[in-house]
Amino acid sequence: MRINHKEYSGEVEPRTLLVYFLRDELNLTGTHVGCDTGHCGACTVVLDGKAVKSCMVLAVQASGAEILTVEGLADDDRLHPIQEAFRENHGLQCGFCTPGLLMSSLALLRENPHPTEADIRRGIEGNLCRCTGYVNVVKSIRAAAEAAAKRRMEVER
Amino acid sequence: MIPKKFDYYAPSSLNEAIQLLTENEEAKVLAGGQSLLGLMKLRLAAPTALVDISKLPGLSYVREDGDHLAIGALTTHDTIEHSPAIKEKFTVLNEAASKIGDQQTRNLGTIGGSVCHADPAADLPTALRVLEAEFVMKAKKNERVMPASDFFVDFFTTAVGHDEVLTEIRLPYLPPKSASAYLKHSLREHDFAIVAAGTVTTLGDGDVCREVRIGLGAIGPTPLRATTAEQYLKGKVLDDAKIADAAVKAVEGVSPPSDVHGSKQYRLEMIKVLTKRSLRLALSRAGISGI
Amino acid sequence: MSVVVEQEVSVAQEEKVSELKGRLEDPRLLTGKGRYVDDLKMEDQAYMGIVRSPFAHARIKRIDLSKLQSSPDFIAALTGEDLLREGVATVTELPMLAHKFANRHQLAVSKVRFAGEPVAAILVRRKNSLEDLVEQVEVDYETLPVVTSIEESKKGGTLIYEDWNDNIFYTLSRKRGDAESAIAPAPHVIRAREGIRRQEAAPMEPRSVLVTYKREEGLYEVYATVQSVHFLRQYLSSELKIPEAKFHVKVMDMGGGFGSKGGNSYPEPVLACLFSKRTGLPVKWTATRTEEFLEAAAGRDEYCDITLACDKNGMIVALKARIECDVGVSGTSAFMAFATVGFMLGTYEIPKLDLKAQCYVTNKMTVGPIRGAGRPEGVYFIERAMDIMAKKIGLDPIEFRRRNIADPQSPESEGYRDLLDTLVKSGHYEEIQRWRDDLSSDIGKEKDGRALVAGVGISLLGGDAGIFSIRSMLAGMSLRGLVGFIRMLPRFRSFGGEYGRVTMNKSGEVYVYTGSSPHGQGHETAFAQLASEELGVPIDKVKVVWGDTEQIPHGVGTFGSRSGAAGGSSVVDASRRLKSDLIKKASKILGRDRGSLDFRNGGIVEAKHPENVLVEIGDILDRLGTTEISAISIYSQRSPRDASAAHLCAVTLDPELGTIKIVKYVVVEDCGRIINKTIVDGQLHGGVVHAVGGSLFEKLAYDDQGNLLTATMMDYNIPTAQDSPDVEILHRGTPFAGALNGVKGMGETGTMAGYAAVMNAINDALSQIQPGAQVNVAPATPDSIFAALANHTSQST
Amino acid sequence: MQTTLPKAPREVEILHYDGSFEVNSPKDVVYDFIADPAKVSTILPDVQDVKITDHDDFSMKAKMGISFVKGLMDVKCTFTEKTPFTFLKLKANANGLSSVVELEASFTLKDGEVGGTVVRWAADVKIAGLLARVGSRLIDSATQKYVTEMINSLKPKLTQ
Repeated sequence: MRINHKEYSGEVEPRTLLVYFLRDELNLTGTHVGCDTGHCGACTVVLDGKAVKSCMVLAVQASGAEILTVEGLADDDRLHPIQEAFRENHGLQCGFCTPGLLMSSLALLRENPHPTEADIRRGIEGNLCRCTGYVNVVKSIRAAAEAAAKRRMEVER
Repeated sequence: MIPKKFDYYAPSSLNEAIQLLTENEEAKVLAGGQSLLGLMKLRLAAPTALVDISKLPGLSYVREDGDHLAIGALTTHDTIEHSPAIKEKFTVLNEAASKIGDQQTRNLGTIGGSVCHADPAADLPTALRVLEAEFVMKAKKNERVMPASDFFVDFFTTAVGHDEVLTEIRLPYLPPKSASAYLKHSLREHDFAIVAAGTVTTLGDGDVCREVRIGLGAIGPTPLRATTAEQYLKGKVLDDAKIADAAVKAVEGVSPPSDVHGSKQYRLEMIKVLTKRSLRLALSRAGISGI
Repeated sequence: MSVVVEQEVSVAQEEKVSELKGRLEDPRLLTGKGRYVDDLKMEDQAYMGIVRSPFAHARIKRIDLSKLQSSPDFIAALTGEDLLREGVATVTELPMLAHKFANRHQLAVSKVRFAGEPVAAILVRRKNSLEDLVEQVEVDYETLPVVTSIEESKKGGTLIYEDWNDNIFYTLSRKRGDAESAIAPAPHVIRAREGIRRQEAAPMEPRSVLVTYKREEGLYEVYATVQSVHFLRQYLSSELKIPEAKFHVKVMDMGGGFGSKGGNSYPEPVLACLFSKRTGLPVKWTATRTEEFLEAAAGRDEYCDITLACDKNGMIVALKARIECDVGVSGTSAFMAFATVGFMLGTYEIPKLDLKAQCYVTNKMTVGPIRGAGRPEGVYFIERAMDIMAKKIGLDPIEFRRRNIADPQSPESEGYRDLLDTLVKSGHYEEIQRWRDDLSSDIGKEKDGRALVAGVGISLLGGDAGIFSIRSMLAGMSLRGLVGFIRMLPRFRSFGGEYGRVTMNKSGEVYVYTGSSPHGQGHETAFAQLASEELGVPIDKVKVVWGDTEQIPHGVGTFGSRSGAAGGSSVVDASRRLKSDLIKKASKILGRDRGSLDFRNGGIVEAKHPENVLVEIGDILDRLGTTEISAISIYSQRSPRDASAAHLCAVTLDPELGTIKIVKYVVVEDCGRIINKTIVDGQLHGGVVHAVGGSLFEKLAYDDQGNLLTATMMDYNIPTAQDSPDVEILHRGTPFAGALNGVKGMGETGTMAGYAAVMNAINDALSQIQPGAQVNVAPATPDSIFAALANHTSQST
Repeated sequence: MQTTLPKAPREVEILHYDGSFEVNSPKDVVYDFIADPAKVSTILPDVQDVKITDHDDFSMKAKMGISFVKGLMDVKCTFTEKTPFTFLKLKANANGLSSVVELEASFTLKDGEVGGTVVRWAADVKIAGLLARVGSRLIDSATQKYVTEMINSLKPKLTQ
């Protein structure tokens, strides 16, 4: 499978979950495990363009897939605009749910570049956060959307 | 949490998949995995083998097909939610799909997986029951088509044989002046339903209710039809009073479970409320306002 | 109006934050480079699994490990008997109060007392086979009668601890005058039973521990998810009977705690130490979410029969309260009712008082501090009573509170009144009231059930009633309490002050070592700000170090809303000591008098012309023949205070479904000096939404056998983005004299005042449909709201 | 205001089921069937290797659950009461699925019409561990279904 634009391959027991393959085999520990039952979204990654919970996918199922994890968002030292927005708007506190939220936000904004607040809240409902009350998370995603719109306009000019 | 050991097969064709299932009684089909893997991680389910059909080509589609709309078994909830054809002609299914879990779940979960899992609180089965959908099941030699009324047998139990694969779900087109709606009552938006109701109404001349179907979810082993209420409404011109009567009839003979999110008594009351509201919503969509 | 209020926040701090473009800790957390305990991996690390009791109360007849021996992945196992053999002590309990001490071990010995209690631990080679082998352990039990409620516990027919004569953990009482005879003739009397059900802190990161025993040094290197590495060091030392110096406890990034990783001594770190010593392997354990629900200290589960009496002018004449708490099996710090009482009595003038709080042990996991730690309950009890009374006598709830604020002349009271006035001035209150009345005018008019009903609730969070004094701690201490207290004292030293050490090296870089232990609160930024302001060095030259018992020899930790005030003040204090020490030494070197010198911009400067650097820090240290200079502060507050606040909550109720939506939420608060407004706001947002969850959804539900029925995040429902309101915040920012840096505790205050505001709003909505209809126990789930509306006739005033 | 709320609210799930049916065999035949471990053990679905310790104690392995949501459990059964031809009480303790299921079943036999027997049965089920923790949504219906299945497989075996 391709992870963050690099080819990876490995032999695993069929029952190995994608999230443990990422964390234990590839040491990509930015993807977290928060609940085990597919309810918290801390393990969210982008698989073939869609946000999915990597604790609800077998590693073998993802063979041949294109996966993006939080480690693949920034290019070198430059934060991804969504990461930048979360930073500037204090969209994170303990940071544990943040990677999952970033990946959901990424997928959300690709599908829907101009989300309403309701769209945003629905789009991240599968990502639980106990620190922020979501207030600044929503603010961050809105800011990221606005920044992206601005960039598009500049390009057009 | 990690599932118990199992053998994993990723067949390259439907026939190969069916062959594998035929050879192994304990094997289970893996589609989107959003329901099955959850139970396997809890170790409440421990199939000795998984036959992963999620990558089989040609099983994910929504297409017009004569008198019905055909949906491939591997079509995801997200695709169903965003299909214009479904949104326009089968609103109840569109709404049911949009209320399943969260975005991540809708991205992977499939209609085939959901109905074969047959969780009594699942959203799609109730919608498919009122749409009187038909289920196409392929075995080694034959293929059979079964109506929703027979397809859902019990909790987590459907008519699909261990050597069969559900390939397609067919939605017969509704007559003109039909409308539908799905309402789900849950603690939080993405929780399992405490009670769910789906309705389809078809009006005739003078807005007489020609046909009405009321489906109830999360209150029994399988999605139920409130037939008494349906019979009562048929042939009448509907108003608030009649809808209220029907809502009361909807609870006749049903015995919902009690759990931490709602007592049996509470569920019975909610059945009435959701029946009433889903009927109203469907009718307003059919152009009957002011009810 | 709100703009005017906002201006009172010091603008300088605003700039600091904006120039920071976020917090210093953010970049690594945003890029997946955070270092949480479960992210760590040692060579050959083995995995620990816990065998847990399915029964809430049972004798252990036999533990059969034989099936494991055949597995190549099996390494070792431990049972309660092994702990006794190794001389491991009972679970540490904080000697805080006159409570009985539980004779309980980290692995059940002879009997289990709650469902999920560890009965054995196993060590295996591969993660994937962990659960397979845990399932192979066979335990025979003989079940015992189960105590799952306060009522059953009270009866005492079944004892949780055979060496106790009843199931009472402790009793606390406060009396002032003769309340009864004041209540009897009072024109206005309300009675209610209010409560908050058992709830979970539920930080997103499950607990985790990684222990490596270094035989040659006899040293345990312990990485653990804890809010205080120093507490864990004491727990391990006292339970394993090994000197503290033999434990090097560390935590780096942590995914929230909210108390559940703070107050309790859990089995797993102790067991991992035993395994690592026995096998020489690094031992890793990470909880599943279900293990969190079964074992992580829960909170709340307090209920109060409350009687409030007022005279004809709406002045309180007396309060009678009977508080009952279900503390489960009682653990390291299950004394929350204590704080409940303090915060129930801190805000209003109560001439006559008769209060009793009683805590009962049951066959459930222990309670412990979770966000607010007993204070939300206290605020909830009194604020619900205030609201019910205001309605009864037809007074505006704000006016009624205003009249009854305690000790009218004190600055605190002026502060409370100012909060209420600010809320009114802001215009929000009036606006919401208008909205509410518009909506409620539709009630009845609209066709059945289609109209939503509006409800408005407020709450006032004042201070505690100074109950946290040694005298009141030891008040009414039973002989048994005294014995246990004395037994525990040597095992757990008192909190003491918070540790801060500030070090500057030759290139003018500053290292701040703090005993506080951030896990989302942003100390790395806030403490760097404090040091940078005090020492006049750019913030990017300051590095904050925490969570390491070898770099930070003493410390308390982060809980109880204490870090900003205690931890922050110790950083300020140490910075100032460092500065004056530098100036003193420089004045000798330069032969100038101290007053004319200052330290700024990385060097000694003319006090009058700071731009003119006389000598660089590097040169000073060279001339002093050293490479760095340090100062230490152990800062303790005589009377720390939490922020005061007024909350306003507006909800809509769907009367047919019994569902609630929060449509507006406003906080007016005064947390003293604001170090970093962005961080303060973030803390309040989270705190409020924590209370929203606790008021609408969250409950740890048990059946009659003591099975926890909500053991996954499917059934234990914390708020999602869809359920959470936007939260508007108005700050007052009056510097607090009780802390060197002018700061009051605030991390938990959003939760403390939140329950009352939300529940008052819900009950306001209910009362418009059916006078007398109430939901008195949080969470107000749809079925309980429905029941309240259905049963309203059976309720009377 | 006085409220009618429970003092410490909590969910209570007592799993009790009962019923009665009539068969055409006489009481002694019915009694002998139920009292015989070898025979009565056959009414559980999916039973494997039954071991009979003595005429009051027996054990077996049984697949318990619904559809694919099931697992193998070790079941130990003991007759705690036997009053020939009129009454029997059976205790069963099942271990598996990280859970413990305790079942207490009683059978009261009365003469029916024309030589048959009226069998009044009652079953109380206690569930601890994983099934109780995560199954609360389904446990009542599932247990009821399981008990009904056993009774239904008993009836024909008592009919001549």
